[in-house]
Amino acid sequence: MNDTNPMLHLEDVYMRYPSRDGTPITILNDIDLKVRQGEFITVVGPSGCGKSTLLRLILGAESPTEGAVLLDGKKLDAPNRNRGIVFQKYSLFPHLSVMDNIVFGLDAEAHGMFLGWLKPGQMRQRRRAFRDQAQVYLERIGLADAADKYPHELSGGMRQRVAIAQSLIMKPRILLMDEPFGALDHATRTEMQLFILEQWEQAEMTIFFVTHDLEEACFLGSRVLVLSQYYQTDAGRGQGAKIVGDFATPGGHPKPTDFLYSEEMSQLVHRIRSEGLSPDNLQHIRDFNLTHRDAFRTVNPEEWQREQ
Amino acid sequence: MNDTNPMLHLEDVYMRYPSRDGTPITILNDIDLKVRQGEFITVVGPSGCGKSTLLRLILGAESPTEGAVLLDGKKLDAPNRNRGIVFQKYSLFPHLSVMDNIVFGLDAEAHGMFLGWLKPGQMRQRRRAFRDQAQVYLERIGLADAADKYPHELSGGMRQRVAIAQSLIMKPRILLMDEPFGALDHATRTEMQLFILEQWEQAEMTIFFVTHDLEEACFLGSRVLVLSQYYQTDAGRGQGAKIVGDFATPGGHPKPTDFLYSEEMSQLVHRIRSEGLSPDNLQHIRDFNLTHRDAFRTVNPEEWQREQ
Amino acid sequence: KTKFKVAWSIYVGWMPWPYAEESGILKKWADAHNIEIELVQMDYVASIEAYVAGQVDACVMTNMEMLNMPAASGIDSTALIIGDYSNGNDALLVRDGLTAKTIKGQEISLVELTVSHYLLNRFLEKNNMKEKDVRVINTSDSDIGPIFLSNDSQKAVVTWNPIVMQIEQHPGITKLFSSADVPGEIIDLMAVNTKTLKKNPALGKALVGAWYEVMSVMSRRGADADKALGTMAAQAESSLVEFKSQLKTTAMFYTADAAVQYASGPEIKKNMDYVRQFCFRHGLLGEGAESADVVGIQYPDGSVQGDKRNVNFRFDVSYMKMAAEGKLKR
Amino acid sequence: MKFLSMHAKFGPVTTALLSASLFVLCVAAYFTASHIRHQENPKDKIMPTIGKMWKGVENTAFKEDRKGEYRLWVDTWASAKRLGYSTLLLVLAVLLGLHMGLYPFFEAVFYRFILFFDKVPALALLPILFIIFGLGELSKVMLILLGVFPTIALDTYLRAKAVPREQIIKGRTLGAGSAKITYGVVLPQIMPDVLNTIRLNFKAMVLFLIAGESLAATAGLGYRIFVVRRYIAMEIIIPYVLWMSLLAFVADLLVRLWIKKRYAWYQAH
Amino acid sequence: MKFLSMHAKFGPVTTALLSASLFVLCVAAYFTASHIRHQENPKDKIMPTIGKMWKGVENTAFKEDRKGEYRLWVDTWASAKRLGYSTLLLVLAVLLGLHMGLYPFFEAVFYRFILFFDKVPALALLPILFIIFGLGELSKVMLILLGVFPTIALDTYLRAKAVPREQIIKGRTLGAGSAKITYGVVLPQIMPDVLNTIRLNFKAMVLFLIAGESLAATAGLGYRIFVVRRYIAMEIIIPYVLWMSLLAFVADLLVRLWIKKRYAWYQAH
Ligand SMILES: Nc1ncnc2c1ncn2[C@@H]1O[C@H](COP(=O)(O)OP(=O)(O)OP(=O)(O)O)[C@@H](O)[C@H]1O
Ligand SMILES: Nc1ncnc2c1ncn2[C@@H]1O[C@H](COP(=O)(O)OP(=O)(O)OP(=O)(O)O)[C@@H](O)[C@H]1O
Ligand SMILES: [Mg+2]
Ligand SMILES: [Mg+2]
Repeated sequence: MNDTNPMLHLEDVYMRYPSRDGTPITILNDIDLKVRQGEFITVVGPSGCGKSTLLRLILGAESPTEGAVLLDGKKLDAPNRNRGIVFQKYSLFPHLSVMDNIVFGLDAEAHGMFLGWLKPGQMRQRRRAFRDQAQVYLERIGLADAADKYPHELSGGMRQRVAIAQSLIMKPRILLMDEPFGALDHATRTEMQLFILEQWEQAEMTIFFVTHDLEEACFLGSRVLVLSQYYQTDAGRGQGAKIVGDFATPGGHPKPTDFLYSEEMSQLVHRIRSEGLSPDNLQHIRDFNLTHRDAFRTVNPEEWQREQ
Repeated sequence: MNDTNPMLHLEDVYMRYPSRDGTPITILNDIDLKVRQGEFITVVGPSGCGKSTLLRLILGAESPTEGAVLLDGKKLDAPNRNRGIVFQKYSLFPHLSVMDNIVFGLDAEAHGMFLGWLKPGQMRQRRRAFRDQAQVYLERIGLADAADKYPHELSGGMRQRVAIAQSLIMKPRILLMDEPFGALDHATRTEMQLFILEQWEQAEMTIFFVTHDLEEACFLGSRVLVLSQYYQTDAGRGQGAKIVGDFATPGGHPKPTDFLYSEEMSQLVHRIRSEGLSPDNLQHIRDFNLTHRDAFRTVNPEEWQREQ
Repeated sequence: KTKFKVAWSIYVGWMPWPYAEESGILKKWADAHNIEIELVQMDYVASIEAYVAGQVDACVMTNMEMLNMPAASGIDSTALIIGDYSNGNDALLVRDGLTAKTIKGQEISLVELTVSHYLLNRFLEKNNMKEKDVRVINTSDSDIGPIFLSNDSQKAVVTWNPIVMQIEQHPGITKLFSSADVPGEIIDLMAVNTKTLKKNPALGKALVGAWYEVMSVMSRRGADADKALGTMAAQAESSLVEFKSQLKTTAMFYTADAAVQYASGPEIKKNMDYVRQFCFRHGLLGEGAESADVVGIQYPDGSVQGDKRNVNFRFDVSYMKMAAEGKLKR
Repeated sequence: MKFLSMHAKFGPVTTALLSASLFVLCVAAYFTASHIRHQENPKDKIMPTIGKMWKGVENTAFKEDRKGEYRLWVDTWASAKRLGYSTLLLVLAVLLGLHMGLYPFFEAVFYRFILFFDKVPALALLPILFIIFGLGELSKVMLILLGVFPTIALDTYLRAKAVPREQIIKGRTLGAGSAKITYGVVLPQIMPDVLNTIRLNFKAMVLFLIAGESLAATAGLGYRIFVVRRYIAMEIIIPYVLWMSLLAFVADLLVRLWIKKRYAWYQAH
Repeated sequence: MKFLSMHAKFGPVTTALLSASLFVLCVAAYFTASHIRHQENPKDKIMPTIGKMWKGVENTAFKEDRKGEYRLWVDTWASAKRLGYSTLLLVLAVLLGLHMGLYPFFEAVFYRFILFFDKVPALALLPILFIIFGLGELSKVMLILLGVFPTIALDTYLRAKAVPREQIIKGRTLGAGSAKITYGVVLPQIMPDVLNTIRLNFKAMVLFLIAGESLAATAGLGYRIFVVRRYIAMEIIIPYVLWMSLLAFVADLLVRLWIKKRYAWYQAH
């Protein structure tokens, strides 16, 4: 599965926002990334470094200020059914019940808006099948009782889980998840982790998973991407986040749960923490841990004077 | 400091919401709680158990369906300056810049809406003092550069930090924080923990702190409250969350950072996890760990037939 | 063309039209001439606008509006029926006993550029004043009555019936001048598009026939007439008493003869001259008009007042003559 | 001063009493003024007494007129039909606004035009309207539409634009086509707001109805008011106006109840 | 079909062209119709040619009339003043709506009253208005207000109610008094929406202005239209109507720009 050709390419991607005084601020600085079908990529990085922005770029919801995001060699088009998303602020459809939120995608795909009027019988039957399917998901996320509730009647963690089920049920080719477990307790979180891994294996999705929990990142991911604005170049302190780490997690994938408590794990976590995520310890661009076989990078002369 | 009289009392508090079919669902079931001035209470519990609801009750934003919430022996009045809040969905003022969001409270307290028109000179001077004060907070939360940004220009974790600073700067008597660190990376989180502990000591606040990170709960709190809907009574499986654990954390308070890596800590975490938070392991109401000296409880006969 | 639309608006002199419709008289005459006539009830100004826009084929209006609205807009129109002239229906009313001498400098409310305005001009002329000697305040016709009544600060108003009647009833209000003082100058007509009329004489015959049949009903004494008047009153949303009192200040030409005679006499030319001079002075014949002569007015004797190459206003008595002579088939 | 604060709570009775107060005040002011005017002039028509108004109501509502019709009901029915058709046609305004908000092409073509068109006081161009719409029922319905169509379309446009982009993106990623996004995501979310705007525009619709009915009609609430106005028959006008207001108020109430019942998620979210 | 999709993007030129299309179409339709009518009747006044209209504009805008005044400007100034005062007074409507939305007492006292009052077609009760406000400028300003005051107040009310409760609670916990919550938290948050509503109501204000100016006036755009209607001077009415629309459109544009500039947070959040 991991020997297919890379399907997603980011090359020399910059993202800048205008600031109050007019000069643009660089958020993402020269991002290079190649991703193969079926990878489970976890993304970690300091708060505000640009993880959500990176996901938005891959989703196609925003265009990079510079550089290109290519899917299967073609420029990315607008968000579509191939790329699912769980937003950091979850954003369910407020006017739909939990069940309808989850069924939404199946419904949308199976028949356009109006087929229901033409063939109501067929439609009803399909609907029932969809609801049965959704019910399974609801049970897996522990919300079987809440099917009829509306989003505003749910707790933060419940909303997150609904948003996850809503996107998972569609089994998109690429699934982007932005801190999907941020509001979950440990037990629920563990269950959800297993659920996602299971679904990932079954559907051969490619997953981008942003998290602040490094154990989670190392356990879930086949590949860890560290994004950080804390680094230095030959020209001085870096401006805008770069990929400062890009490596495969050791020990195959998916991992047994006891990997979580292994020595390997805690070393890995420690290393990521000190190398990429600390504002006090600025790694030099030359020392980035880009050991993943697909990792590549372009660098400006002033960033790295190779001669030295 | 911990020998003052309890200031906050919750007695026989029930919270119910109407469900689709009309019968009310119990969310909080017979909550009893006594809290002294200056405690740092961390609240943990499964997703959807009612932690946010409990905070809303103490805030006075909602009234219990049954029972009483008393502050200094009097029924709680509407939300006011004495009780600060950091909402789970942070909710900053969208029309104010980061700086203005943080200065908001100071401004509001120092002069009403209109004093500025009467004594502009005095007002300007005060404003400057407030901004200087806010700047210190901004630096502590690592957002000194973002002072002029608007909330929509911030990342999730940045918003959280601004919301924390916004409420901390007011040094309210009781501060309620609902998963304030949910979207922060480890390094930022550690800094924020120390910052809050520091502020708590200085201002002698009473803090309620909801978190899903049990290490954090044990490290930060002088007292841990476990709220859970997973328990059983003599009458069967419980309906609605109860306080299933209420105990003081060992080893004084605040704790040295290496407590985080101590054996004691991991045992404690393990115990909380298995006793209170697992849907598979239903603790009996009689076995709840209510060892805190202020813990008390009232029980219905059918919940616990003492004679047996 | 066999279907025609005729617009009418509520005014005492035009109430015979809805009566003709409701009583079936109009349909009878239309059938007799193998045409259909639809009456459309409208607001007065709107009805003339609709007529000018070509949405209706005929419309009731005064001689003044016929001159400055359709005729001045190049719509060649024929005054098919001369129904009546205002003989007190339009009046200048004052409070606090204002007189012709003390009215100088006062505010006078009226609907500008209407027959009220014209009447005021005639009043001022007769008392050797100019329009500049008073202050004209425009007020829409729909609210002029209540506004005058509810504001004692207003001392003078010019308006028409039934508003005049309503205002007069109030204590302290006197009538200073009325159309009875300038009889025959404000004439109520049925205007028909000349082209349409030429192509469809049946329309003219049916309208005239129906009109004079109603006239004969009205002018008979007794229960029949009262019933007809009662219907008209109801259609005008007034009581029979009110309606009759309005009729008193309306000089109806109950017979075709009388109308023909008036239209053919010398009087009408003089009266029309007053009207067109007024229209010209107030720019109603178009801002570019160089004199009152821009629009030609043709009289039954063939003579033309004004521009002979631009005759757009015709007094045509031929249809009324037919009625007078009983030549119209029923 | 508690009752003046934001936290004040009033029972249903107090609320009803407070709500009634301004109505009572207005009615009292009216009858006082009316009384004074009647003392000066017993025949005063501008502010009729309650007795006279009741007479007016009796005559129009409970007595057959010449044609054997109960006028008030005939008028009400005629006007209601016109308003009903206009309201139905407002669906088009909502759809246009929705599409302008979501589809750049519609926005480019229609937005500025509607924005300008909205500002044209079309009533002043009556003769041209007559040419386009004629004099029949159509013209009245069109006049009402002319008055409120652009407002509703523009408001819907703003609402559609304000739906968080995340919702649309989310819909896309779940496989929703444009139709589903438009009618399954955006429309239902803005529907309560749109209904609110429509009910706030009932007043404008009534005004345009009156205007239209006074131009060319033989029945209708506006027509009747127009006709009896020249007799200063305030004893009929006032009850008619109140009746119209009441009907519009009830329609408004029904819409509000419907929103509450149908869009439970709307209030709280 | 890409250009019909939600993702279509048009450059400024295409947008301008598309926006212009409907305007061009309308203008073309007008002049075609006008041309046809002029062939039938060279003196047609209902749909004047561009030449005649220009004459009309010249006469009113650039030539002194009998009184030595440049009519268009005198009229515009008179109307602008009336509209200006009304707009200023709308501040009160915003404040009332704001208070109704936040303070239960105001809600109890005013909400239902305003809701009903909003539905009263006040134009039909002009006589009573004139008793209350007299015949001067005041009555015209009040008429405009009567027309839009309740709409603005009710809309502001709905907007104030829709501000998330968390915002208010948050404000309270930060020590904000009622005044600060009202004017420092809620008002600035709803201000862009309120401004949008006000600009969508310019049209209604213009309509009430025209209605008011047909009563007891001697200058004003509405007055002029009313008067020249008496001789079907469409060559004046049409430019006047377009001029009014243009002014309202520009006012609308200014408000939109102001919102964009002043409330940058509003677009994106
Ligand atoms: N519209 C905008 N205008 C200006 N700056 C913006 C805008 N949107 C995002 N940013 C900036 O981009 C940076 C990255 O934001 P992003 O949300 O991608 O961070 P993140 O890595 O997801 O952080 P977190 O872990 O806190 O969610 C932040 O510093 C933020 O201030
Ligand atoms: N308005 C409401 N109507 C019905 N049920 C509600 C409503 N608000 C909350 N609930 C229910 O109350 C329960 C507790 O919600 P609460 O937000 O307090 O949970 P929580 O402990 O904070 O969870 P989390 O950790 O996920 O934030 C949930 O099951 C939720 O469905
Ligand atoms: Mg993020
Ligand atoms: Mg919660």
